[in-house]
Amino acid sequence: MTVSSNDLSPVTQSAVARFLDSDIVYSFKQSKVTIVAAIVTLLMMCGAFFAPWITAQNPFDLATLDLMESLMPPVWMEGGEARFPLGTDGQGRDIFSVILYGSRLSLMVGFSSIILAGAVGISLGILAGYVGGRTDAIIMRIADVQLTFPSILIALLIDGTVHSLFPQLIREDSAFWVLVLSIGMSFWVQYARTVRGSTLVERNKEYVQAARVIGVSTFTIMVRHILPNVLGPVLVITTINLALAIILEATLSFLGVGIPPTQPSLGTLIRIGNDFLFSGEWWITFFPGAALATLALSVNLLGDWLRDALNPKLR
Amino acid sequence: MFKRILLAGVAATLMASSASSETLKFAFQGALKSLDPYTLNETFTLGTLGNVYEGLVRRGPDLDIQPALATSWEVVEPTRWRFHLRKGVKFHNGNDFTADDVVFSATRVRSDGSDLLTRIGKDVKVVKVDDHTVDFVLTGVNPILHFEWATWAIMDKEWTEANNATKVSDASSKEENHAAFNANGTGPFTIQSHDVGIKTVFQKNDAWWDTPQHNLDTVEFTPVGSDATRVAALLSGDLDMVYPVPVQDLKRVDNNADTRALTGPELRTIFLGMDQIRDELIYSNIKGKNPFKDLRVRQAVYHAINIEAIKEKVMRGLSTPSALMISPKLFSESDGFERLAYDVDKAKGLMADAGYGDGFEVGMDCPNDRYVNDEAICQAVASMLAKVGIKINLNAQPKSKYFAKVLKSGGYDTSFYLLGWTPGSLDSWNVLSNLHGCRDLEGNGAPFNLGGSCSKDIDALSAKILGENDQDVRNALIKEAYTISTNEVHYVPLHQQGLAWGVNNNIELKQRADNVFMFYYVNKK
Amino acid sequence: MITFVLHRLWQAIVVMAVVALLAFTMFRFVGDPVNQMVGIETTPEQREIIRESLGLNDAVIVQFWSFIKGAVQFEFGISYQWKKSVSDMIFSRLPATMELSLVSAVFSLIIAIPMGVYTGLNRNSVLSKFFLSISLIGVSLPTFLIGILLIYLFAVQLHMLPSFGRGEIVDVGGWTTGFLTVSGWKSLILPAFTLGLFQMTLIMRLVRSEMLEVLRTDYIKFARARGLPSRIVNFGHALKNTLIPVITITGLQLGSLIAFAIITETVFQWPGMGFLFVEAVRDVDIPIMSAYLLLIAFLFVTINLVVDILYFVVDPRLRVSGKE
Amino acid sequence: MSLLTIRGLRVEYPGRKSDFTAVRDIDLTVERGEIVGLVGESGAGKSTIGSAIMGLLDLPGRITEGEILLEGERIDNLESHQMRKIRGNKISMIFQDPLTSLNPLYTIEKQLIETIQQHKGLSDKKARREAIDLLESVGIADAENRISLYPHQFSGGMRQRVVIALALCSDPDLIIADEPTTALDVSIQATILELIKKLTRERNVGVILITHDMGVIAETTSRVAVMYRSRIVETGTTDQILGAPNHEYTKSLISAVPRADVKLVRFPMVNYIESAEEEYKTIDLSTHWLGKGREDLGAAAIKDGDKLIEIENLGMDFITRHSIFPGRRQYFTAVKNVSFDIRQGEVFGLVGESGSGKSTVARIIAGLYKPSGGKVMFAGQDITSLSNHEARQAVHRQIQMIFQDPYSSLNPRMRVRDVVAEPIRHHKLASTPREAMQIVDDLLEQVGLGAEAGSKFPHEFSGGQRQRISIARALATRPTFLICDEPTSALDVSIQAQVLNLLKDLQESLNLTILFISHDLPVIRQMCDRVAVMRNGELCEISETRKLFEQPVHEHTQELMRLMPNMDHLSHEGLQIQT
Repeated sequence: MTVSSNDLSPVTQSAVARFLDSDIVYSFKQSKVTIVAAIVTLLMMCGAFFAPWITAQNPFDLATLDLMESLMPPVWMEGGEARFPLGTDGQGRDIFSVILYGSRLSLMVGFSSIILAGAVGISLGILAGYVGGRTDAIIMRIADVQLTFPSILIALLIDGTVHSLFPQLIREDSAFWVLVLSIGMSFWVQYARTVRGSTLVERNKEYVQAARVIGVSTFTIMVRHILPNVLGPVLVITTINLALAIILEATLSFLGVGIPPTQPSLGTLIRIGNDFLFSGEWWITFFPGAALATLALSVNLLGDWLRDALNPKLR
Repeated sequence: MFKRILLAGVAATLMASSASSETLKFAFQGALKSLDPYTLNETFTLGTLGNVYEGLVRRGPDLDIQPALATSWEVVEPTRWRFHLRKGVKFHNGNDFTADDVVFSATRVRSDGSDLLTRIGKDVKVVKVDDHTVDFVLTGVNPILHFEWATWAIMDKEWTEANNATKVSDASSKEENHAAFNANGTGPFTIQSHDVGIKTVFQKNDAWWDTPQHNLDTVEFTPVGSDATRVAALLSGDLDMVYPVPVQDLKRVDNNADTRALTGPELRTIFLGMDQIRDELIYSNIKGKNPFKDLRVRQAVYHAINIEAIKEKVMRGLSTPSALMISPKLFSESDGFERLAYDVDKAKGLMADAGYGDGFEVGMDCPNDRYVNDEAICQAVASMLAKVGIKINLNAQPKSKYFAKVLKSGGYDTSFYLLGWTPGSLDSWNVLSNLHGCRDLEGNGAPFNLGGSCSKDIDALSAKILGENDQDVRNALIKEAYTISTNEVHYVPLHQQGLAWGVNNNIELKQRADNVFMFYYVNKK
Repeated sequence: MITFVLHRLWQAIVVMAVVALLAFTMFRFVGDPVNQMVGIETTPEQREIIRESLGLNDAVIVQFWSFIKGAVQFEFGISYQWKKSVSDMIFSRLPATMELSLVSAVFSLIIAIPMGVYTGLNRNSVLSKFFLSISLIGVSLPTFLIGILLIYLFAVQLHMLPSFGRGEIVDVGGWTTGFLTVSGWKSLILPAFTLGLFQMTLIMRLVRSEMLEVLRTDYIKFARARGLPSRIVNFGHALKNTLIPVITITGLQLGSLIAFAIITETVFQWPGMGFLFVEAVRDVDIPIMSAYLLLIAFLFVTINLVVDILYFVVDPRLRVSGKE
Repeated sequence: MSLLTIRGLRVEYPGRKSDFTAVRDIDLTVERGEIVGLVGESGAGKSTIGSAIMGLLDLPGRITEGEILLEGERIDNLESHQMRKIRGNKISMIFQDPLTSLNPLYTIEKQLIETIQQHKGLSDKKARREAIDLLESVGIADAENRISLYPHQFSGGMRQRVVIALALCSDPDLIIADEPTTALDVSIQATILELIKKLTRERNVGVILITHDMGVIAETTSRVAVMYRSRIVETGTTDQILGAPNHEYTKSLISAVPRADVKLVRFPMVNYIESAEEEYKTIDLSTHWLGKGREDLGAAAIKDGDKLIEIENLGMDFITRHSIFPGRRQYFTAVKNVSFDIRQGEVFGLVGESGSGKSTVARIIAGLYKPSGGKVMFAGQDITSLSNHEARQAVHRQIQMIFQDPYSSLNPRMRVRDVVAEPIRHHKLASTPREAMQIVDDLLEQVGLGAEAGSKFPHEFSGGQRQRISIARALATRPTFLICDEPTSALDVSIQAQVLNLLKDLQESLNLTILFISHDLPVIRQMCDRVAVMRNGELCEISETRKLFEQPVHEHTQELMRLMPNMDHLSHEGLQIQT
């Protein structure tokens, strides 16, 4: 038996007050780790978003770079300068600025690709789950095929394909969309499977039947009734996938199909910095690596908490 | 197929058991793609196979031409060269080396599918005089006939024919070729096992004709593509020798107690090229005209490059800024040439004079896994050009994609690019004819003049140089050609990159300027 | 059950066919292989001749037909790059990848399941929170970075483990194995750990959440109410019930394990199929790429099939049709 | 000495704002050989007592006051390993849902032997023998063979027997049965209860039977404790509690129990129980939209007593195995050749056990399923084969449905106002959004929730209130015909009484025709004018309600009547009986 006090004390509250009083907010406040993770995530996102206003240098503008200022150590080390608090890389880019700009790109790739994956996955998932039958079978077989192409393969292939089909494309312009497409295409299956599962549950609930009795069309039922009710798990996947997408972007950059080094993302930065790992210029790879790990870790922690908080069975 | 696996397996077992103390383990960034010496014209492949196969001549540690399978040669007539072959030489399988093998190899190297067609002219006749004498009858005078012959290996006629490998294992072949996976040369090492793409084991050839200068029994070669892994393997002692070492890691390799870095100037010249033939650049915001056709713009580009900064920061001192398109080691009169000075203001002025005071945008093609820090150089160039108003849209790609793009047949698909060039013959004529010769819009003409710069005078000089036997006259002609090219800024030469080898301290070896690693100079303590 | 397996088999064949088609179509576009096969001095005319003789200029349908014909006989032609039979090459690389994936899968399962059970049972203990936080690192650091850091620490600094390769390998009836030599095992440690870390995190968390769910079920309560000791309840009743989703995910992950091996193999220069594939992509070696992809698809559908059969072993509800 | 003595027990669940007290001041004794009923509505704290005795309170619940004694020994403060010796050994528990109480991955044999060996340390062979004996003693035939089956291979009733056998493994002194028959059909319920009674007698064990069902109490127990809001309000013998309750709560609870023997005019107001039963504003239906618009719906031509619904030879097959070859498909026949009529203005009951096909019939009429055979005529029009979108929409508007589960029948992400407004918007029944809102407010008033309920989400309401929302939604299209599919079976008895009252009132004031589906015969008796009985997809009998209850014809109907718990001696205090 589950004990809930709701039935006994129905108190009317404003929406905000109700939200602040909700179990989610409560469990959030209870977990110090989650609060720290949220603050860190927020700070990094703000930093990325407001990068042009925060940083002294626009590292993507080649005219501002001076090769003679390259390879400077962080400010606290001998030879460091206050202009470059975390030192400079091999091209004279301020590491601090370039991390912010890089996070911006990484986050944009991350968000865009999960939006793509979510849009495709959720639509197909609801369709498969609600319509069922042959539609379901076809969609799930497509998902199977998709799963046999793991994300890395997809990215390598899409990258190759795009560049051969459109050789005129300059890498700087296309790389972003190649990444979004590759990562997005490799994540949709998870959405589709989860949403399909939830849809199968929701489909049999009586509120859906009630809507059908009213005469509401299938499309409207899927959008108005089922969609809002399957979004809970989607939110959790989205958080985890955001972290995964950021890491995948980095990995792809490592394999050389990522964002080009003139406008580096965090992953590209790490790949470049990798060349300096043995040479003593540790800050070139360390700080971007730390930034990536911190970002991914914070987002993962948030996702973790959200998973537990949204799972009514675990309360 | 199963049988083949089994055989490979047995070989692997043998290999595992025979690892002895005098084993050299080394790694290169690329793989040994084929054991057929005519399949791929690429420095590493040819160089490494040079330990197994030999040519009529060979290059010494200082790249001097030495007798090898030919003990001596003479020009009996201006167009007839005679080579006296070494007697008593045996191939690894025990067959004797004779003039038949030379004639056979000369035919095979010029057959369809060979990647080394240029080693001997198509119309050159190869005539067996006796068992140990061969004549080469040319159609014209060629004082540098044998310059590239160190990389033209002599194969055993009998063995090749017996194994059905007369046809070169070439790019288009559709079945396995025995010669691609097995070798039968005359060199100081035999192939013990060849696990494609993974490991190749060489074994000392006790029957070698020359006195070994090495003390090795076996040599294990592993391709290690990742720079970090390669350096790590050297530092951890897993490998005795690796190359190339990324320039930024040289200090680390030197500071490590057990290893040292070997550096020296390489022969390859790295340079920037510009599309000077199209009326409108493919990748630019300037429409209707081609800024690179204007000498002032090309000069501005040259003046904008701070080559010393690139040397210091990107190349970590391991480069020789170059005023010419050829290494000073290969052209004795290079001293007379100087780079255009690094002068941003002058460059801006030239841009303004040319009518590009507000600058322009241009796309730049760059490989990112071909030359030492190629991508970083391109980035540095891009940021330097940005300061004189040329905005570069950098398109850095792996070499497969890069070369596919810029070498696209029927006109080259680039507006501005970075490339490196080593003349295979180690001679200027190669540079002039490949890079400087005129071509038309479709790409007919000098095959590697991607930018299409053209000077009839250079073409004329180039023809004269080929036929000139007098070294001083020849040098003067070459100098004249280079002067034209420099004045017209057909290219912006950057530097000769450095050799960077990492070696364990228990290894003694000699480093050749053409980046070829010869095992027979190696002594292991 | 046989009908079920046949049904799945049929689906597997369909999946394979689609993958073949996709692989083929995509590879037509990944780039021009010819430039990778010749030296720089090869003229454009010569390149065109090679292209022609490789059939790259044939009509797409002709190419696809010859591809399918070969694929059915497990014959993928010879590698553009290595001029060696692709099936031979793949087979010679297969043991390396298989051993690596197997060891890392076993490693991750051995560590992850007990940790998952522990964190599921002791939801609020300090150690659980520690495990959970630590495990997040597995999904918060890119594999390649972990690999490089491990090499730096254990090979370069400590000289404890080899930095790359498989060490000494022994041939056992055509299968090259590193399991029989000390250096083989030493070489396996770092790559297997790198590759397994992500899976470990995933499985541990999965076991944990499944445990939490199962522990709330009536039959667990009833088992406790019958006075069964916690050991039997937790490790018998509860764990066995968590295994079904764990099998599913592990099965699916095994596919991506082999694919993720691409990164690990690249970093550790591990002579496996993934490494071969990365090189093939770089060199536009179409026959190798196609064969690899088909093999991955084949492994994937096989694993899926095995997973489906495992369901039957674990879950009696599927084994015998219920009678209500 | 009593077998079990509970004194002053208080169980609290620490919450984030304040501690929640699940039960307080509980005093209870159980003797050997008796069945003590613990009755009350959901949330009253019945199960908490059971869990507290077993020492299996859900975390973070704990006993804060009082003590539990088993044969005079305190057991509430034992260490967990000591408690484990008592659990299963001296006290056993039977759970509500036999489908989830058994580990699906182990055979019955394994689960039995494991438990027997745990408590008795017998050899495998002996334990197996004992397990078989136990199964036989709980009435499982051919136990020798069936012991090796898995739980899913047993039916619900059989599984509950297995659960009981598992609970008996260790010869317990006390069995706590938590709603042991709630999930079961009437016929199975009767045999399970009989089994529990028999075992109590034969083995001389004490049983605490936790239930919300007065029928179960009446049939089984000798003493009863009535719980209300975490307290025991009254304890007494079963006869006394049912026949002459003392406490006000008990009285109202008893009065809300539907009777099979008499028909009430209305259920008496059971104000004691829930505050929701406020006197709602009644709307003059002759002038209001709800009543007024009904004439133009085309049903005007049908007068009271005319056939509104005619069902002819209805059949429904479900595919249980898909195949592209029609010959290889397998079917399950849910409804077979069913025909009946429903007359305008009547409440027509459809009764049967689970799986009898009654819900399928309802869903076919509502248009949720397409029948495999036969037709459904509504006002003379065949509605199963309507191709015209307009016509289908018109039918959808006239036939509405109320579902069984109040927790899943409302979209949790929609505000109540939108839930109720959806049909109005969909059928464009209001000319302006403002008018639609006005109608919604009126409907919510009409079902007794008040207009302000519209701004809340479904989860803020109790089960009974949610059923009212469902009713409001169903009425929003101004239907002529309402299908109620077990509308109260998930509700507590007092809430059920309120909802049934509401339905009756609405039916009368709106002159609705209702198809009322239930497995609960007393509810049918209270609600319906005529009743059809179904079994295995077929119709057994159609009859006037009173006649059906007094002179059932079909043997299945007779069987159902016989199995109905005998509640003749329930107090009639405060009832208005229809004559």
